[in-house]
Amino acid sequence: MQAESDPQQDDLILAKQEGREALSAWAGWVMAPAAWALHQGIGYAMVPWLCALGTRWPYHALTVFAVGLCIGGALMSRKALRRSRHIRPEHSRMRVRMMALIGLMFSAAAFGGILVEYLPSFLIDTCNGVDR
Amino acid sequence: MTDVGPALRHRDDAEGRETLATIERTWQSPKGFFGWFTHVNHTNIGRRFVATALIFFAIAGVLGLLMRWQLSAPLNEVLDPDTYNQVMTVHGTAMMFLFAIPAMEGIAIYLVPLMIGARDMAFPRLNAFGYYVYLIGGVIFLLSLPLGIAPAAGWFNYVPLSNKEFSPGLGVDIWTTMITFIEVAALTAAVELIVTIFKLRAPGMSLNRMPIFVWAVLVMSFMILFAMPSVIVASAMLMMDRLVDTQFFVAEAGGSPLLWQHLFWFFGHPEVYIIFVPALGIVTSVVVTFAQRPVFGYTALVLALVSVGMVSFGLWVHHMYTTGLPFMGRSFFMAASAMISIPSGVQIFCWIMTLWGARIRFEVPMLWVLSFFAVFITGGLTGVMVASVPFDRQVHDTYFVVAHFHYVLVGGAVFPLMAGLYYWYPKAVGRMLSDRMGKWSVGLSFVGFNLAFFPMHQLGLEGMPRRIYTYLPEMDWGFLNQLATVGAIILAVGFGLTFWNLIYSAYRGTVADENPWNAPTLEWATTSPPLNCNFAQQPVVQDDRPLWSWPERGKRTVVGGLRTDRRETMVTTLLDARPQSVQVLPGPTPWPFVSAVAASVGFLGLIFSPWFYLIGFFGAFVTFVFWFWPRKPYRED
Amino acid sequence: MTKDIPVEVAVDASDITRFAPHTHPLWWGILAAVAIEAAVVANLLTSYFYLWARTDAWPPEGVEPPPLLWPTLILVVLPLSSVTMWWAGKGSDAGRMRQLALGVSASVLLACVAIGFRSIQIAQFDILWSDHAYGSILWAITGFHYTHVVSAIVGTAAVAILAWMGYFTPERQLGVVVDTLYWYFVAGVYLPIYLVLYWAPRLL
Amino acid sequence: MEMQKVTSATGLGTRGLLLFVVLLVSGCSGVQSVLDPAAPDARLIARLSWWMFASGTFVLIVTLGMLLVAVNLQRGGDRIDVSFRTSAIIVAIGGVAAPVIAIIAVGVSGVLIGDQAEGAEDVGLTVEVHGNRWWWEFRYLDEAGEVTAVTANELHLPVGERAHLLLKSDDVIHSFWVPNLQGKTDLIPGVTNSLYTEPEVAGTWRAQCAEYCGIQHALMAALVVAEPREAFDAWLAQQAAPAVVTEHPGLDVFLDYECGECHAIRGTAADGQKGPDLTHLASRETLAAATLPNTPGNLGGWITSTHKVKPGALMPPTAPEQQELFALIEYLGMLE
Repeated sequence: MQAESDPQQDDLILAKQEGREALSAWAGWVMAPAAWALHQGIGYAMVPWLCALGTRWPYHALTVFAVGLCIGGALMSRKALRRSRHIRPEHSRMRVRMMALIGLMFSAAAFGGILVEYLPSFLIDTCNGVDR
Repeated sequence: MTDVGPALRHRDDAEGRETLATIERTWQSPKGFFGWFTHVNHTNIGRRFVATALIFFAIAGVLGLLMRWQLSAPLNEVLDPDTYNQVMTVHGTAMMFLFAIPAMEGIAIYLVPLMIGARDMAFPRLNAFGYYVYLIGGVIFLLSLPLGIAPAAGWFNYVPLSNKEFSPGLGVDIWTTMITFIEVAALTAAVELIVTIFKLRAPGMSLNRMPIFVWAVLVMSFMILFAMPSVIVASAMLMMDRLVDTQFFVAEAGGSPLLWQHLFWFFGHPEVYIIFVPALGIVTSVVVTFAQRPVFGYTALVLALVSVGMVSFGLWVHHMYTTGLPFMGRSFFMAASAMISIPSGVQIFCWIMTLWGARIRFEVPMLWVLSFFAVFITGGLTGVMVASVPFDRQVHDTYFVVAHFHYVLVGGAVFPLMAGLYYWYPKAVGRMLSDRMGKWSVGLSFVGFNLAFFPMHQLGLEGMPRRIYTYLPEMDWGFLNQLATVGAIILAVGFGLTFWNLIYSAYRGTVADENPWNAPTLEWATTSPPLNCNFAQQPVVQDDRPLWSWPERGKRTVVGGLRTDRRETMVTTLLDARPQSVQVLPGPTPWPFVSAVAASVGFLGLIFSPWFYLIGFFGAFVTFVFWFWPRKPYRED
Repeated sequence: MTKDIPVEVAVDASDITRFAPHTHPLWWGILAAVAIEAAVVANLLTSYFYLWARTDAWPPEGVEPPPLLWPTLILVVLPLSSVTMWWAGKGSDAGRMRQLALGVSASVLLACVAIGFRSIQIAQFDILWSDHAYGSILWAITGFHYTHVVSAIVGTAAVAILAWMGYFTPERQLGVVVDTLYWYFVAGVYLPIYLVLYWAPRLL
Repeated sequence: MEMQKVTSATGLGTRGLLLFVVLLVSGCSGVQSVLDPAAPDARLIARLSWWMFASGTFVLIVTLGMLLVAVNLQRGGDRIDVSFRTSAIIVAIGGVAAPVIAIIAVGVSGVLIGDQAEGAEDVGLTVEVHGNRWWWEFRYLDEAGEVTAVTANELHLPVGERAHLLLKSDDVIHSFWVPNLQGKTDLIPGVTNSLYTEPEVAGTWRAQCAEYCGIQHALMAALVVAEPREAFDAWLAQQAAPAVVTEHPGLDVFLDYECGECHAIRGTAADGQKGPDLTHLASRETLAAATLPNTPGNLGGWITSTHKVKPGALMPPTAPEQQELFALIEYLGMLE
């Protein structure tokens, strides 16, 4: 059914890995944005609470967790990328490489994004502007 | 059906002609006035979407000119304040909901099946339903203006201003019901596009071989899917506050005016990118074709598009910097808002590197894209500026922001849209647009646009707030406003020329070839205008630029064995596009129209009485059942 | 130019199935519709918590959180109706059309029971939608889910009628598959709604 | 203004980029301008703005320059193929590295400057600012939080002292904005927001409502007058006192036409709360939310043809006999 005229064993090897690959190639797509969204959304919502609490450790913990998610996503994407190294560029399964590469870059971007958003908490007082 | 057309040239014999004639009969839309209401082919629906959106664009543009006329001098009395506020609200709402989104969706509906080598979209009848919903909703919404009952609370309808107490009358009710209704159309189109892109791609078109435009449409559709619900929830709450006295936004009864802002901007910010993302796809298509080389950084562009989509959901608070939120909370969104500059930068430099040293043909679409670059980058830079909390606290809700978003939206979406019109018009109509008129149109629009909107930056810094119907002579804003008005008129002439060009060239334009620009994507692999069935034989692809690689390979691969006596198209796997099954598509039917009318009765009635909720709900439901009820004889394999 | 290039048939579609209910585009369409509905529910629940966070007393003074009995019964009935729906789908996959008809009808009946319970429970609400934002959001979320159960019932009733008419075959069961998917969503989305509306104000 | 001369000299045909530069270099001295700061907060923000304009212009020129080079490189000649590596490096520098620097710069400067500009330290005076459709009310509070003086559409502040403005609204959302002094903050029903400001020099500036609030949003403004402490104290004492004249034929007209239902003149029977407090109307420079200069003629025009001046304003126009009107104007003119 393949449109390409690739050697059959190529397809066979790939098919065996398909299950694992499918998961790991998408890891960065799911985990990195989720980490960023969690960090931003929860961090934003917890500011008044942090101010009332007078400590920032929940926020630090949240950051560590989010960064961990990003690193996990990056590692899984990298694994998928390595495993797909032998795919020839003209094969349609090149898309596994693309997915994995994008997943890896997503993880990097989310990692950077989380750190940039984390930075202000060191520069300012949590309670500024928390009037209510 | 005497001309077999190039699509079947390999079998330009009696049998080939006969086969094509049968397929074309199968895919033909009924003629005549009543036939019009039964059309379901995506080319028909897409054309209607774009044409309707352009008409709404013209109307909203005239409203913009009216505002510019009023503001051209201090204490002008062209429009009284109430009329001005209605005009302002309708201008913003119409440009966003009635023009920008539907125009992009219309282009997507027209092009995506062609680009992915499908014969139609996955749910042709739903497609038609979406169009009627949009048409009915848009017309009713715009009619409120000549009737003098248009909403006047601004396009973002902040509560409590839009509550019954401060906005009595029907205006805001019309806004909430009709906008929700139109969003239904946007949602149906989004679902439709996602499924079509996921499942109906030509065999061989794995995810990494999809044209960038298709990726952009996919991202746009997902954004619609997740952004629209929040404005639907918000406007439903506002509708209920006004209609049945719920207290969602009433501070005295535990409600919160800020809830509206959060919900609205959680939609409103992605909304801007919903308009802008498909435009990026258009730009890529044009750049590739006129540079005559494959795009540099395919993966990077896909990455950029998807991350624009994702990041856009994390910026909504930057519309609320002045609402007194805790400073640390706001500071998170500062970095996030500036972050959008990374994917934008990556895209711009990928295009620059694609163009670098290429032998570029400076045809009209390419000129629109070049003006897009200049204008959009300026808007993007002011966008990074307003991401900064302290700066935004000065320029928020001033003409600086008006200038910024017109640079981003007109520069980033309308100019590419124009490029798209010039680029794909030959495919859709079969004739080329006039080159001379096109060049004049680009030039006038570019000059007019900058003249109209650049001075607004200065006006904003000089303290001119948004949404004012007049200003005092002592404020010294007169000259720059006059300049802006002159620019707006030039801009209108520029766009007007393109409108005239669209009409004129349909009759007088030179006849277009199958692939007049030598473009690489599949929509150019069929006749201009496309066959009823799009492709006599669905293509099979090996890379992301089949029209350039087929000649190199010396053969063109197609799908064989689809039936000619009913509407069939290939279904392929989601990731690798391996053939999976064949979908049988429905033919012409009036039920989508009937359903849309039933639903619109419900929505329109809601303005007057909550009971119409039930009437509309059950009315639509009954028609849906009729719509889906299997007809005898049941399909056999 | 494309038209001059010789053609090769690379995929022959004559033998590919025309009936693939589990991978049919419509299945994906319903999934997208479910995603939209889920986003609406997420927005409503977030609004619930947002309003809560900005109010001193939630529920307001003198108002009790809704009683637990009926909602908890619904939490039993709705998943049960999903099981019968699943059983019906099994039947239609295997060609046992009677099982399909029975299962689908049972689901409709169970959902009607759930609607009955829901109506009782709405009558027990301590507050009107127009009294306080708490009442507004409580009624809105409840009404939203009520409407969905009703529409799922109407749609499934249509499927049941077709099933009794003998329309469905193992190949021609797309309607069953997509209806089942939607049904799972309507039943499943009740859980977060239940937890937020009935337990959150008691526990948090 | 200076700027206008410059732009008109270059003519209407000026091209976009040139216009950009011309507009930017011409600072202007307005009573409502971001680029003419008169307080430390606004000054910080203005400096930040100039930095951002400059770097933005630089980025624009570089990027468009690259684009121009790219498209002009091979007009008519053979096409140049850049290696993947070179292209990737350029994309990485222009598309990733440069924006990252910009993000960090914008983020850090925004956080530091924003935090400083919203600073709440060393607050002297506290004033409640009430947004109404479509005028401003200012209530001066003493240390105990009691209202000492109420005035409308004219905010006086002592020079060099940080004032705390409590922002409240009872109808729709407004936004209090004095560009020369401080960024804006919204007035939201059900919420009390804070704004801190500190004029450095004596002067008069204009405050404008910046959040669309309905039909007369355009003309909802106020004057902000900064004066030395002694002058301010004298002014506040005067504003806190009841009306100087409490017996006058004009007051009878005022009460006969039910103006007192909405307006208060402290010390008389007029005690309405819906409209601006008029106890010291004559001491104000403007009428109708900083729309008209406070002259007897304008006052008469405002009373009799309110909706010609500001269509949709909530004050009903009143049409007293001519004699009555003169008495009324005379009386209101005495309310120093």
